[in-house]
Amino acid sequence: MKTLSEFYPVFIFLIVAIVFTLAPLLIATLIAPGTRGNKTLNTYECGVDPFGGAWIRYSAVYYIYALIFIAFDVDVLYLFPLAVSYTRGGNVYEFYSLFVFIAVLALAVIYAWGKGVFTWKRKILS
Amino acid sequence: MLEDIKSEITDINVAEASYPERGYHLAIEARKENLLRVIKFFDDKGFYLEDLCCVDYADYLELVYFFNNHTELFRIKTTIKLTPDKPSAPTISNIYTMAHWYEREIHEFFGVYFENHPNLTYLFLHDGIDSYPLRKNRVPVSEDDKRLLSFPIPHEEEDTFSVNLGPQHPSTHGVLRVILKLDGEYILSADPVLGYLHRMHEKMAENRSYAQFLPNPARMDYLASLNFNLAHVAAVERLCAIAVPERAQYVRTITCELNRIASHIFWLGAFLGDLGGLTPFLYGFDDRENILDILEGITGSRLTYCYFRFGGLYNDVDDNFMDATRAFVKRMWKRLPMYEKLVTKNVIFINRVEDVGILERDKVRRFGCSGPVIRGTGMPFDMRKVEPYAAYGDMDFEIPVGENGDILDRYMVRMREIETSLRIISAALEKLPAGPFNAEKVPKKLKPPKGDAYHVVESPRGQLGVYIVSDESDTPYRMRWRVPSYSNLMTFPHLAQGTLIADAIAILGSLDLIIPEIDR
Amino acid sequence: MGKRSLYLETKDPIIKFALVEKVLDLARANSLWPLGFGLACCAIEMMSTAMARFDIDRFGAGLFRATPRQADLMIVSGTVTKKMAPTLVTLYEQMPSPKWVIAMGNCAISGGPFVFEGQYNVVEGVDLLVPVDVYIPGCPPRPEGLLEGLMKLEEKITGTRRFPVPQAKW
Amino acid sequence: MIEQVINIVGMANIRVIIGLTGILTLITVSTLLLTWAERKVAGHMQRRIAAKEVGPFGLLQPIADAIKLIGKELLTPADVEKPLYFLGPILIFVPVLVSFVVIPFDARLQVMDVNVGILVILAFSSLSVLSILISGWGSNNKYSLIGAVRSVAQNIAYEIPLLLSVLAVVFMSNSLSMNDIVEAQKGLWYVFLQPIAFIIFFIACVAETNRTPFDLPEGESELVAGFHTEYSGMRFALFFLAEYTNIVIVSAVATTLFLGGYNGPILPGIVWFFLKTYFLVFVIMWFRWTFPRVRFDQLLNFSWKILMPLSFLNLIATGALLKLL
Repeated sequence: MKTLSEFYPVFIFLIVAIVFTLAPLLIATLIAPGTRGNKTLNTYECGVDPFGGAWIRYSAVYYIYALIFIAFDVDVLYLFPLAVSYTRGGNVYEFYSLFVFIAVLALAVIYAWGKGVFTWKRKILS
Repeated sequence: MLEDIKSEITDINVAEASYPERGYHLAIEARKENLLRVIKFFDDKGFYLEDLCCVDYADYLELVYFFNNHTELFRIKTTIKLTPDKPSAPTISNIYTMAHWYEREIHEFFGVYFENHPNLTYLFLHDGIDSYPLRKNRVPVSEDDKRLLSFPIPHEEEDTFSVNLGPQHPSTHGVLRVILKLDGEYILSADPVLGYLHRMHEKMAENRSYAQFLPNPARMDYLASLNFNLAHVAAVERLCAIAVPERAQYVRTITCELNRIASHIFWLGAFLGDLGGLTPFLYGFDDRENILDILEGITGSRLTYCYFRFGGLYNDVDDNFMDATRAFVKRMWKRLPMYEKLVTKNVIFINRVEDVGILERDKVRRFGCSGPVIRGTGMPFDMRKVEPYAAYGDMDFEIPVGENGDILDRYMVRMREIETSLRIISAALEKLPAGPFNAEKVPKKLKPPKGDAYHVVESPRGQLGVYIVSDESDTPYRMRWRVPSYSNLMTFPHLAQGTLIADAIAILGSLDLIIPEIDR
Repeated sequence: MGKRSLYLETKDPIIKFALVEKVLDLARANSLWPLGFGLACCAIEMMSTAMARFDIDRFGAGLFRATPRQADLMIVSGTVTKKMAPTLVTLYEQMPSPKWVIAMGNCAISGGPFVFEGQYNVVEGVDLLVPVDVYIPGCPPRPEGLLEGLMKLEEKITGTRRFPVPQAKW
Repeated sequence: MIEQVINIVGMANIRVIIGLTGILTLITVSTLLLTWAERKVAGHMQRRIAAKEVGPFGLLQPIADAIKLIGKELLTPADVEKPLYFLGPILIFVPVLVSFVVIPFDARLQVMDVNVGILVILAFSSLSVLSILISGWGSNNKYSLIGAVRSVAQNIAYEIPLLLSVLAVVFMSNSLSMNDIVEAQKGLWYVFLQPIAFIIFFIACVAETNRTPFDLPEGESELVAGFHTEYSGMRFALFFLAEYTNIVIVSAVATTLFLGGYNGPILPGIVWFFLKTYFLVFVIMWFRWTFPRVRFDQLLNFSWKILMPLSFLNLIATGALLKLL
């Protein structure tokens, strides 16, 4: 059984990746000339001063998709052990369990579909 | 039509005008008091507001309203006189909603105050301007007017923000700025800010002679510069009653149609660039360069042509122009199926443009838009058929028309128009008569008689009108350009309201706007 | 808008070797990414330069970046009006430091055909707003003119000209 | 001399160090090659020759771009969230490099044969969207905020079809380790047994790497430059680097799972592997110059309404057929 220490190449790669990105940034700060105008550090918005910042309660219309996603992502992971131990031509019981599992998942999508989550209507005010 | 107007409104004097000289059928002298009643009358009769401009005669200001009918041609000029010191007039934006754009423009340039106008802020100019530019004598902007004109900063809300689809943006095709009020991905309101490319064409016209003003129309709309050149030249010919020989009329038709194809191909590339596909832009430019070479042969320039003269052309058409045009027409017929396969059959393109940005047919009269935007809704309204000019009278061609006015229909109308133009060119090439290409005795210093004239030409974007007022000197007293992109842009806030950003960008692209044409 | 009102304080890189600067300049000259900033008729000629027939991408300048943050060449193609001037100066200042400006067309060089007494809305020349490196005359200049302007800019950056200059034979 | 080094450092560490240097050179070379290839493919698809003047056939063009980008100034806008703004470009590169650990380039040429190889890849591929969100929100720019939030929704939508199509392969090979999957494809590649799963996997991969027709997070024509609007110079180059390396990773995983990794008749294994990978990379580039961009709700509904039911049916069909064998 591979203990956690067996995964040390992954950690080495992690550290090397961070170093691999920091190095060019360091070089760039050293050899790049600099200019400062009075509008240089303003946020860019097509050349005019923006009206207010961008950190607002951004109403992401698709948060419902995230809810369905969480339910799905967890369930799909349970299928992995079944996939690994799936015997060919063996007892049919495994196929029934797979079928039931997927049917339940499909129910979630059909329910969301019926609820009209997937249709984006045009918001007409006035 | 004339009788029921006379019977309907009693206390204004109505004068019949002869269409060939003046360009309009009826001239009505209304007064400030009964203006709204006259406008209401035209609205019930199904007229649309073609243009609204102001002319500054020394001792009074005159507001000129042009009304016209989509179904049958009947242009009416209604004028009211205002006192020059504190000019004010009733607004007609509650009857014709899009009139408020014209009124804002007149307020900026002439200082005419419009009672209970929704929003009189700056549209073209900016607060650095201290006098009303188009007034004949210098009239400084008064203090309370400055406050009225200053630009309101949208206040900050909790969950919506206003984004500048600003002057420098990949898909505004130039320097159009639209302030979008966004709620997440949805657009709550969009209001354009113009004037980033206002180059004072109308002010220049007032201190340049008719011949000196010839290169300017080409800079107004650089993709259809021959059509603009033709509008200017034809308006002056109508004013001075110059007869243009047959051959010049035919050559004008051929070159304007070539220019129309080049403009539509450019639009196709730019529009698909907005939707994300970049390759059609380069394929389109392949054909466009072909046209530019042909036109460069006779006009001498690639983009801003100045080829027409009063009464004819700059130089005659030689025969390798004729062969090159025939070769181009033959090659273009083979290229169109390729566009069909590359673009129209693309399922992502169809999903992006079908049932998006629908302009209802009854709303079109409200906006007075023209060109492919109006033909997309199913109304066959094309100046080449409604008011034939140049040699379009004896050309038979049918006008492509869409059904429900969404972006796909506007796209289809423009592609069919390329085919119609190809047919017109090949027909005109066959019937090109020999003979002189210039009218004989056109005086060098052109001094048109006193009076005004209105001439309309069909530019690739729509109905382009020139209204010239002359006072017998060799410079026009006032020249007003009614440009199609300006009235097409007025439909954008209505169409973009409530859609996603991607749809709004596609709608903006489908209107085919040229910014210097709007800003003049 | 008399004297240029642009406040621009430039500082040299921390490490400055002759060789490193030469290599950097050579690389910068061969990959000038223009800012997608078309104003008027010259913008159409700039676009046809980027298209198949004249193909500015052969010289590495084909990637038109939409944000000034990633662009290092601003081609001012068209008339700069007084309403557009503050925006142009903002865009120029928001570009990171080794940056160049090409004034394309008569309007950008000196206001072009729109300069007449009593004109109230055109800035007569972009060099009143931002320091300009190459001027390309013409109204609009032909795409070959823009390519020649690019060559001139590369000559200014690296000091050597890439292609032989066509000798005038008369 | 080599023996002392081996017993000082230990055989396993040598393998990691060699693997590391090999992969770093692979990444830099492939990114330079891909930027050149993208320009050339774009050029020839648009009837023009691209990048010809800089070096023979324009081969020095990517090097010129890289050096120029290093020489650019790093602008940090004033009212930006400093830690997030700096972390964005660094974080985007980490998952990309680390998922090279488990990819089998040849029979024994693999940095580490993890027995849950596929899970490592899937885990890290969902990490890269976090850095896009961080850089989008951090740079306090309305366009980058919209771009970042879009990339989150897009990644969520296309994660499930990705998992389900990988599951179909794992059903066939009964093992999560990449090496065993490639060995199991010795006879017949899985692309012939699982065509639908391959198509779904490929579409989901194009969506994961934000390439056309799903390049909504940095849709040039709508959001100016999407989430990397405020990044200049080398930071933007890192986003560039991460995007191209992501494409290579995605096509490498696709070749391992469906096109039988390094199996191939005459040529040595590693040549086959790179041939297949770079063919898939060419296809992804080909998409870019032929498709317009999809609208945002069509993007989400395409995954939830079409790809997901399709992958369900495919999974059931695989389960049933395996039972009958």
